[in-house]
Amino acid sequence: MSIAIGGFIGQGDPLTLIDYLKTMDVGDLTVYENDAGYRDRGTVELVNQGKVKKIVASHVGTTPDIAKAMNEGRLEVEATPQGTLAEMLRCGGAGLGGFLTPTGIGTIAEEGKQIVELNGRPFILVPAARCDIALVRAHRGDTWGNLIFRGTSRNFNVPAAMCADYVIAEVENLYTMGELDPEAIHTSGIFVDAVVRANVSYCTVRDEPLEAAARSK
Amino acid sequence: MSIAIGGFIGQGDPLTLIDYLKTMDVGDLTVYENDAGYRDRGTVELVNQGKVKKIVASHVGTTPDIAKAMNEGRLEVEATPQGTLAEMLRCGGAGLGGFLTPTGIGTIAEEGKQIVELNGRPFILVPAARCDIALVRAHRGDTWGNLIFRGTSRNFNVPAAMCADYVIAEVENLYTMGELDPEAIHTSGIFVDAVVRANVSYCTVRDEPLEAAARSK
Amino acid sequence: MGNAKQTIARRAAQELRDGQIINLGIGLPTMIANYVPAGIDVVIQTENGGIGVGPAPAPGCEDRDRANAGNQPITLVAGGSYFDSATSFAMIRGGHVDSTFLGTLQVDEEGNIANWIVPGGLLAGMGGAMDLVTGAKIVHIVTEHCARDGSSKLMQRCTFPLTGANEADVIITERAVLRRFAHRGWVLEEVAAGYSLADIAACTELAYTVADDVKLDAFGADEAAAEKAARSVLGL
Amino acid sequence: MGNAKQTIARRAAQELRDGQIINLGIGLPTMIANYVPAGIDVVIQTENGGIGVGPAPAPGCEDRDRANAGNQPITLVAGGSYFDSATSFAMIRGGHVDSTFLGTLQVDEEGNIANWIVPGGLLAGMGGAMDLVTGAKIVHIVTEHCARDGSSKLMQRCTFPLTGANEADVIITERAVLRRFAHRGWVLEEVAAGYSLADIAACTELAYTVADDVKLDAFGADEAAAEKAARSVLGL
Repeated sequence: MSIAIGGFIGQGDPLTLIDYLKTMDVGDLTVYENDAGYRDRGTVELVNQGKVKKIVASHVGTTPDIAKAMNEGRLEVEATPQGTLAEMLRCGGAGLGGFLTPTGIGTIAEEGKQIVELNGRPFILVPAARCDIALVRAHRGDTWGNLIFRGTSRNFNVPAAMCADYVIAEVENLYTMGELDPEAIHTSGIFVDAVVRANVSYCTVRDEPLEAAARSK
Repeated sequence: MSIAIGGFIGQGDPLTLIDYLKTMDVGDLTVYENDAGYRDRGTVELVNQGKVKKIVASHVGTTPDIAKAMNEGRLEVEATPQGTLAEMLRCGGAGLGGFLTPTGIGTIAEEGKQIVELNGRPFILVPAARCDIALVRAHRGDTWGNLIFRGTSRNFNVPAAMCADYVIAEVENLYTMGELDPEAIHTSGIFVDAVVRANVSYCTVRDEPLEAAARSK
Repeated sequence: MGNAKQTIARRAAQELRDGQIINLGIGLPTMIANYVPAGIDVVIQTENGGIGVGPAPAPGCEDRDRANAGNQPITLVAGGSYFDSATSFAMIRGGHVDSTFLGTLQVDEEGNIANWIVPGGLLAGMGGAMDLVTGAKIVHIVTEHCARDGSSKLMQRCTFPLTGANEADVIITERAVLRRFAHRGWVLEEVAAGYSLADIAACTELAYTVADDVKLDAFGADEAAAEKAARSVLGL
Repeated sequence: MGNAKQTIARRAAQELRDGQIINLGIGLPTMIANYVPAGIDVVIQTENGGIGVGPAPAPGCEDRDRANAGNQPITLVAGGSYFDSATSFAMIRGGHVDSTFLGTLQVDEEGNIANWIVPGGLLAGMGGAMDLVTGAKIVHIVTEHCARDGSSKLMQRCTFPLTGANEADVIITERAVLRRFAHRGWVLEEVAAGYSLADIAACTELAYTVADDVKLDAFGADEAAAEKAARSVLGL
């Protein structure tokens, strides 16, 4: 089963839903997410429970346990450029088969990928990612699933909310339909299948950044 | 020279900028736009002036003069599915080389295009459209080029504003920086190079729809 | 046949399921919104960038920036919102729209649809129709059964340039309802009041089988009665 | 070399042009924001979804939902805004970001950059770096000239997996500034205070030519003086 998860090293991570997933008897998950969470919180917890087979991410340096899981052969990590990952999810949600990106030409991001030349310039053909489930978090949401994010917690929550057959959003503030400004909706309820109240918080920026996070880009 | 123009059969058409273009000594334009305007107003005026060589559009039925120009060999029209056109512009703005769409498989939209099969399913490989200039219209804008649209006038203005090397926005209401809500910006000023005040209005929905528009989809 | 469009729109509305997200083409399909059955709530998407389309505004209350893809003034219901064209077609192509209703020039045995151009006719363009037939989960063709010259629009093989290949799921005309299944092909499920199985066979070129439980006089009785009354008044 | 990072950040800030849109990598590149010259206004984009990044918030005023890609708290200046990751990388890949400043492990003669993984080391991931070096109009490599083991980071040919091929435009170290031109390759334009042309040659593996108007003692004088003073105090 494939799951797309929104958030960015803690910012906007759907921790209520991840906590719920921790209590479920599931396994063999393939996770599409920018990262595995922050420190010991987030998707890394599912990895430590042995629920995750593979993670497709741009960076897993903010969760030290991921390295351990990889080293011990318990987890496969597919490193993907951040922009490529965001576009894979958006394309999956948009019914496109894939896209051509110049990012990663001449690097290992090419490996196993088809190269297409257009006007003399090479591009990597990246297949779209369509997932079974997506978990996202928003600051505000209404009962139909319209979502409004806050600040930099918008991030991967928008493309993740598009790409799955069943999309669950946890919202910090739940509104009835008509209370949110129709001009200011970031994600239309058309993409969202279920809405729950967020009951845990995430906390990132008051901590010192991890050494690993500071070292790498 | 290629120009992307926002708007949708009148809704949100950048008529101030089109009026200005009418006074300029330019020609051989290739226009990327959903349509050619509404009745006798919009890009159709540039066509009637002989400034446009080709238009890439999803529908030109709302401007009867376009049919005349085509018949007389004065204009080439490349009919493109509406979703494909929107994505061509977005991809051009996003630095992607192109995308794979299932739309138009088995139709003349395939003609001259490469077909790519992924997981046994055929897709049309559509190259991105990167334009020299884009003209768009917004309801509100600030001096840096942040734009907020109104209602269904958002339409092609968003992808058009992304896809060009030089993007000019006409705005109905001009604000200083900081007056627009940073959470509610539809198009970031990063995409916009110049902002002018809109000085003409467009009017669509109070008219009876054209027969041609009503007949076709 | 003055009531044919109403018959079609009324019957088409019976296809709606509660909670569905639908897109209605310009013209006849737009009329379907007038016949949504009681107790059924659907969400209408318009491909130029709105969702939650509600009733038309009162005269004088039209708003230049609230229109559908046919430039008709609209309102939005509570929970509706606006978006750009790239996002709109992400919805449509991505399978987030449950059902679309489109008129057509021709539809054929393989589910091919031709509704955007007549060879030799003026090019208008396909608009959003190619994306809609590709992306919507269910594609309903709502059309008069025959063209103006009396020929069947339900053809063996489309002769006009296609809008989509193998995409039509349901055909609703003023005379019949046919549904297409993967292995059986087109199945005639309903015949309208005033028509017999033989009538349908006579005006339908595409091959179909008749459902075991085909319903006769299934719909259109009101319109047929109204028509009969009108004819009788006129002494026809 | 305690002041090397400051020297690099200060010199790198001299590359900024008024009105530019820039993206700063995590760590040393982020320090460049502290040295923006008077009269120069730049707009800082952060790839996790913000533009118009301003000064860090006052202690106690940090906001969980206002952070940069390194999870450090940020503020936005007037005119700034937030967006999602797909839009953010549309900006970056699409050439809308004028300039990016990134640290590196290695950079070579052909402008190849290797900054995301050491073979045999732990995989962290390339984050947004591959998109940034591909999409930004000017790619500045800001790095100490040599690795901890004393070997040059400015190599003939990168040995680590690449972040981008043929993408580096400018290298700024605490010792020198080199700029790459299409036909001439790398050109040494500036040498920092405390270093000679011979010093640079000795610690640089990639081939370069020396600009006719190469500037000696071009930057770093303050830091060199401070360092000298510190050494003298320590009796070194």
